[in-house]
Amino acid sequence: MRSIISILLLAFIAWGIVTVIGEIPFGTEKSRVGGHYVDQGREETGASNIVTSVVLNYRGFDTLGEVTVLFVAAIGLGAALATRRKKEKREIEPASLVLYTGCRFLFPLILLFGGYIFIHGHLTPGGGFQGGAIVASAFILVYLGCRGRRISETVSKTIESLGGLVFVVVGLVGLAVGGHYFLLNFLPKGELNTLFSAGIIPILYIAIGFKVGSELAGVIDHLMEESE
Amino acid sequence: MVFSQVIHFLQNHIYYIGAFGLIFIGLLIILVKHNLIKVIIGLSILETGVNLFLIAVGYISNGTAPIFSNPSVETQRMVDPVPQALVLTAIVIGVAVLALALSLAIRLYQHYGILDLRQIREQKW
Amino acid sequence: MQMIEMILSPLLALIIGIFFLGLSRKIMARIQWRYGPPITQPVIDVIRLFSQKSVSHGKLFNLGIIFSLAGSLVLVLFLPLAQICPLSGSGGMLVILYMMLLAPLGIALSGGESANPNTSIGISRKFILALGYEVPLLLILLALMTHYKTISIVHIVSIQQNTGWAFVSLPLLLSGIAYVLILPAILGIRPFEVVQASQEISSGPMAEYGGPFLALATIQHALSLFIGIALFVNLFLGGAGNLLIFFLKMLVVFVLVLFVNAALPRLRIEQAVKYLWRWPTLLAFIGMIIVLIVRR
Amino acid sequence: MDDAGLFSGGPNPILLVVVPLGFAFALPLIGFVSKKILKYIPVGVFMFNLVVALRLLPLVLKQPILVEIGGFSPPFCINLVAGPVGILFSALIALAGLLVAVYTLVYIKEGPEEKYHILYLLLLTAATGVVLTGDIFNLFVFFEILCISSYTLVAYVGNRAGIESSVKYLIQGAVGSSLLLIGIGLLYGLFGTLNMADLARQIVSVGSSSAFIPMAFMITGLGIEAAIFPLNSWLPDAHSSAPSSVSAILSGIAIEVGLYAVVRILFTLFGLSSFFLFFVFLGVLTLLIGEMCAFSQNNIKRMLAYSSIGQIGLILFAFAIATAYAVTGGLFQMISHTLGKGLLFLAAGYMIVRSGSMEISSLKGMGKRMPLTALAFTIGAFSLVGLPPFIGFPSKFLIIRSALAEEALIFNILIGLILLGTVIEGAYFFRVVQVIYFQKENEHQKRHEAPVAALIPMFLFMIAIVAIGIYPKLVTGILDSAASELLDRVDYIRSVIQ
Amino acid sequence: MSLELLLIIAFGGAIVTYLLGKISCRIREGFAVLISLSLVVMIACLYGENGTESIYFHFLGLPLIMRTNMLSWFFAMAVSALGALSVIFSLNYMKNRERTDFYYLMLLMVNASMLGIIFSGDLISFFIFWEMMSWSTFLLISYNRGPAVAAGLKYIIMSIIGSMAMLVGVLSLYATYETLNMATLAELIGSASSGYLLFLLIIFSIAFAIKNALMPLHTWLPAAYAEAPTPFNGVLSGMLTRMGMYGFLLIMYVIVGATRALNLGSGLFKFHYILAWLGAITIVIPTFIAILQDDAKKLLAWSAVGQGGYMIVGIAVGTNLGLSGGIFHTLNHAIYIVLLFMCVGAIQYRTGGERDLNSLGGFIKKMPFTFIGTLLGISGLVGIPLTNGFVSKWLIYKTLILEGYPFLAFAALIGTWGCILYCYKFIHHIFLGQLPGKYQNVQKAPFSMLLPMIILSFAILFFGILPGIPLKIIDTIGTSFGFKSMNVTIWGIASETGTLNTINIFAAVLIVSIIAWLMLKIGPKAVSVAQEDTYAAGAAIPKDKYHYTVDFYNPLYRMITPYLKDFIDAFYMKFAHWIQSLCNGTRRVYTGYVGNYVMYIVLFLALLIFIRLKWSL
Repeated sequence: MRSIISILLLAFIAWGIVTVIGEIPFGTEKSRVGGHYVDQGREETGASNIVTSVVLNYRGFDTLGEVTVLFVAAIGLGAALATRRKKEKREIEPASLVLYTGCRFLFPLILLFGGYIFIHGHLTPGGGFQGGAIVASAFILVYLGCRGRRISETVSKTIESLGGLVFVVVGLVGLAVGGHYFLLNFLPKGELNTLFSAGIIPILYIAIGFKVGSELAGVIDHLMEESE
Repeated sequence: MVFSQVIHFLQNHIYYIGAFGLIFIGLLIILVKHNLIKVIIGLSILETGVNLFLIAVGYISNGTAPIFSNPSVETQRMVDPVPQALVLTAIVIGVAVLALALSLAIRLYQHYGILDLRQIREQKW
Repeated sequence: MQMIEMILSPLLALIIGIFFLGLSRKIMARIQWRYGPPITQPVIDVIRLFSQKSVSHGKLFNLGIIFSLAGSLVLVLFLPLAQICPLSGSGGMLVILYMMLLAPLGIALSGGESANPNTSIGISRKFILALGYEVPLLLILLALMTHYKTISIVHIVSIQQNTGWAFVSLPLLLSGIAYVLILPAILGIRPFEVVQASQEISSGPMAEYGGPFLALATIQHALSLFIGIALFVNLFLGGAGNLLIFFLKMLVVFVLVLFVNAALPRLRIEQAVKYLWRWPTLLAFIGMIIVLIVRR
Repeated sequence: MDDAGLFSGGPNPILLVVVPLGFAFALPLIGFVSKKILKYIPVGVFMFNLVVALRLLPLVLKQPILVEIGGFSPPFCINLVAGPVGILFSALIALAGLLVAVYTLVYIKEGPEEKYHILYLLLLTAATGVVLTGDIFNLFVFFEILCISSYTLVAYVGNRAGIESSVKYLIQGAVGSSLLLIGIGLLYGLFGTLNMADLARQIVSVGSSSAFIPMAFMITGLGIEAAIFPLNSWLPDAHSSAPSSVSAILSGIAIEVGLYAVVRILFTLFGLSSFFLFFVFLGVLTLLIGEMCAFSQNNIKRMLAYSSIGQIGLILFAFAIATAYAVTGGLFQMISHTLGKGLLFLAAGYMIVRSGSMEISSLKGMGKRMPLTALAFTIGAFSLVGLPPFIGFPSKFLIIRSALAEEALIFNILIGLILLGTVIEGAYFFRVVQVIYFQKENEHQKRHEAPVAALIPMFLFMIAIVAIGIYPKLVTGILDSAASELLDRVDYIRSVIQ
Repeated sequence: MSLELLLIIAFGGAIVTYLLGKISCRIREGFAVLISLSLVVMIACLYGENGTESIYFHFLGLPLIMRTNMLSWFFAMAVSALGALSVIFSLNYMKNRERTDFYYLMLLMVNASMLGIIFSGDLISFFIFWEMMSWSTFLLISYNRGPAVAAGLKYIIMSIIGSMAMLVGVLSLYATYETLNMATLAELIGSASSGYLLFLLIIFSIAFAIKNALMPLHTWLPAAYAEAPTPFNGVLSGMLTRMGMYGFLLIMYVIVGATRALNLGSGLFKFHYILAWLGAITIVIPTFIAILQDDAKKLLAWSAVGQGGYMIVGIAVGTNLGLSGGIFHTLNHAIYIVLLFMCVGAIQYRTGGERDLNSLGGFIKKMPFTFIGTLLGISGLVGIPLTNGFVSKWLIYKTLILEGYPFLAFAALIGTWGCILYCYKFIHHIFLGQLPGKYQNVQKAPFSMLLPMIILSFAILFFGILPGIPLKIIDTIGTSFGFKSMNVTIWGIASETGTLNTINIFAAVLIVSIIAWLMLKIGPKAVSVAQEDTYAAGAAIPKDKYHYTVDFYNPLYRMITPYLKDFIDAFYMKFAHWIQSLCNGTRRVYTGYVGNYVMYIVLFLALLIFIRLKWSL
């Protein structure tokens, strides 16, 4: 009964969407704003990856919020799970040597790959979030493979804080340097398609990369700790 | 005639249909399932559908990524970068909510020993 | 002139009232095939009582009876006796209505100071009975006042002198009949003798009185007899041009009422009130509506 | 951040968002230095915000300040619109934040305090962001911060009730944010822009009919946070099981910000004036449901939570009338609700601490045990019912006045229902006041007042309630221009897109 | 003397009194008396200042205006004087009770807000002060705890209903005329349609009828009166309840204007005629209910409801006599009901709060002054000639009879007869009859209680014998409403259709009483005997076990009780219960199952879309 009602309601909503979706042009042309970014993005931001220029420059404020969301989630998760933190350490069955060594071998490589992704965020597909996720995956590998290893909470907290602060401070510096514009791209834009280009974008992406990496790792840390 | 129109519509809007299909599946799960984990899965599917929908909005037929990896790329064929940026944000938010939801589910389970939302009804009226 | 009237009017009232008191005993005796006391017996009683000893329960006991007698006496001043009406211009019917409260209230206050159960019962009955007959009485009086468009009793009388008795004028006929029906209750005689009810509660409110107190109470009783009948004569029988006619009218009414008194047994208080609230009230109510229709 | 250049020509409104955000990020670092000063940081931050907002207030009354982030011009960048509405709300948020932060100094003693303060800062920052932003996706992002920090703060105590409420809140909130995002996606697909002014301009030129479905999604999504009737099921649970300081903020700020978003979307973005009547009904329905549910509550915090629903209904009703008077009244009611409900939750918070129970009947004798707190509760209750000389009176007065100015018969009936709601509201609030003061108390209870740090904010709330109640001119000037900003779409578009 | 200063003193005084109470009780009490007396003096000085208006504040862009005229002076004088007497009475009564600071604060606050109401020159300040009065009264009614809590709640709920109705009226006036200044409104309203005026009068009448406890909106009053602190009862019954009267005067005669107000509706269904009928019902039924009461304060409370009916009838008839009668009765009623409540208060004070009539008795010897006060009080209440109540009732009766409303007059008069029954019951049960053994050592009331009682007793006689003094002022009020002036003499009213001359009655009563007294003196002096030493026709009466007061009017009770249940109150209570169960049902919407909640969300979305598709907005 319940599912029938649900299906009927959803079908009705779907019908409502159908009436409007026909008006959305599909696969034809870009929106005015999108067109503008594609056309002017290189000159205005110096990043060859237009998505990156949108994420960090045109819509950098969103990204600040996004970082904050993640931060809130990490903190909130900590708050939710930390209230009855079990202190005692349980005996964990150690992993096999092959697994252990393999993980330790792969760990720096993955980290390096992650770092590459977020440092080259303004040039190639990828960026701080993607890189951060890869970095976090390295930690998962370690957690799974070399059980018992833990990321230091202090370190992760520091990185989280610093990452966020860098974002805010860079933005405020822009505000201070260029008059009224928060997150102004005040650094020289450099030459397109080179590593040292696009002004503040790489800086922000690196900060984000670190921050996301440590936050996701922290989240996983918390969840794993709880599940053990 | 009608059939061909439907086919045409489906061809033109296949991505939308897929995206909204996921959205409605997600909603339906939330509506009819009462296991918290399943509901969270439903939420996740819902998010995915929304993200797909956003991406579909910015799609251009036979488009390329909006990256000027070499100077010869035509700007005309580049897809709209804005939805991609939005989706990036939305994904992160989705992850955040998901993580939080799972952690709360863990705590809820510690308190109640069950995950059936029909029975977790101390807060009502 | 007014001063003379002011003395004359209560005196006359007193004389007539005492005479009626005596007359009633005589007539009642005759109806019951007895010889009966002389007509002057109440006068003798009052004089004798003034010389007798009495007991008092306190200051209010004394004050109450004074209060009561004063109320009755003042009331007399407001009633036109033929042409004599010393306080005609001081408030009219409304004051009369209110002054009618004073006598029972005074007795009640006085009686209340003693702890005599008979007194209490009597007072309670008095008030309930009063409430009973006030309902039709007020309707009747209001019908009169509405009909004649005045609240002055002197005006009412003088209009009747010109246009004929209210009792026989059509709009007020029902009201008049209703008044006749409640007249025994106003006078406190059978079948409405629940207040005094000598055989049952030893004269009720008066049970504690003796000597001068009883004398004053008797005088007050006589006055209230007079007032009840005089009011009826004034209001419905057109008053009178001179005292003799006025007295005769009163006499006729009183004797008629006495027959009722002699013929009927005493009702219980609830029966009395139920009766009063039923037929007289209904008649008075219809009378009032008729008056209103005529007035429009 | 001590750069004097930032303040040329008044402080930049972006600071209202960025500075608390920065401090929230920095809080863990500060925690390494000293755990003790952590709790003073929100106090300082909101004091800063309050000062900035108050300094901006006279400026924005003359001319809204447009903040273009990143140095691009709208619609190509995210922009903040610091109009009278935005700054008014910022000031209100900063004020409530400051006072509740002071209260928190002594109220929050257990659990991961550092995280509490971070979440608290972020919650209010997000609220400020929502009211200032001029970009619809940015609004979504801030909304998410607001929601997620609310979820966690509700679960902060970590007891059964808190977690359960939080989970339910989260599920509904997540569904809501997905719906909101669908709406945004549809809008972007239709009009190719995310800037609110730009969108509004295009909707004006196209006509609002095709934008209806996106609007429906967005309203539903935002309505969940705004606690409009069928969407508000999370509210009583969440508000009653959160710590009282959080309840004060959730009731006083969060739902009002949600409602602000709804109103902004309705007024500025879509301007669907033919549809407002629906919201008039919805407002009255919300009001009645809220008051009726509150009427039969035995749990004091749950009662207050339902009362919030009622108040939101009243505010929605006022906004949906959409005349200058009515919107002024709605904004005024928002202020009055923030102050009144904030005060009530703070007072109830310590009464609950002292009595150890949330049952209304357990509050008896509080008038003797904690006279000042009881007085605060009483004043808050009287204000919410709308008795003069408290702030609830002028706001209710304005709303009813504007509703009466509508000639239609239906409005007269609705006013009757609203007044009925007020009577019910009076009934349950007065009942609690009686329990506090006039029920026979236990003999052995001694006077045990709330600590000073908790009394100070209550006292300030009381002063604000009485002062504005007696002298509403303090705010009406600002409210008038705020109302005209909300109502005047064309002006808004012009001020953003030159 | 500016009115602003007056109000500042009134409100400020209340707060200062509260603060002083934290220092010392003595200082506080002295200050409270000082404040209330100085208010009396200040208002007395305002006599004759007519029509001065001053804007003292702006509220939401509306000017708040204070003004004085004869009407407001009259009411203000009564309020301040009775307030002062109540404060004096409280000094002893409230001693050694808890939270006296709060009590004095609220008492003075109520007085101050009543002054605010009276001096308001515009409807918005009228409303503000009205509300302040309502809630401070609520706090005072609930003061005694126990059953007082329920009474307070009932009061405030009905009061809110009333003020909400008033708010609608005020705002609709504002929406129509863009001003709330009473004087301006009175001019502008001439152009209004009859329908609108009728709406206005009805909506305001709800508010004022609730405050004035007009049937069928009276139900808050008996409980509230019975449970409020007794000194406050004076203020509550004397003036606060009569603010409804003031409101009626204001809306009917000041704002709408006599000519319009008296011609609204048609035939028998004229507004003022219906109002008068409600007043008449209010006279009769509560009077009979009062007879049944065994609780002294409840008895007085029901009596107050009934007396309120006289005032309403008086002003609703719409003649100069009726109006004067109504206003004068307000004053008179205030005087004697305050006096009676004070007597009850004194008894309560000495007996430890006893107010059950059946447990009292025989206090005449113990508390003679209180007895005299009560006697005069009930005389006024009944309206015995030469007391103040008589004059005002006389005016009302007369106009009712002469204007052709005999049924209304009948209601009013029968009310008076019922009144005698409960009045006698009241005085008899408390002061006459047997003294219960446990009260053998009861002492006289203290002086601070006696003083206001003596003043009020004097006032009853003074206004009863010299009614011309207040009637002249009232006549000015009447003429300012556009009525013909009455021919007021110092002794009463002269007119062709029946005059009133109190001096004649006074002289006659005096002389006749002396005669009667002399007659009593003729005989031998009576022997004083003990109360129990009675003639009982030989039956032995057990001492102190036999109290004749229980079921005093038993035959009557048996007859009327079935018809006199408070059906209206029962109906309201039933309605309230119904509302409560409705509320209880409503909250089941929040089932606690989150799936349902999401369902609501989806439903809402579907509803929006449905609306869109159905009407294509």
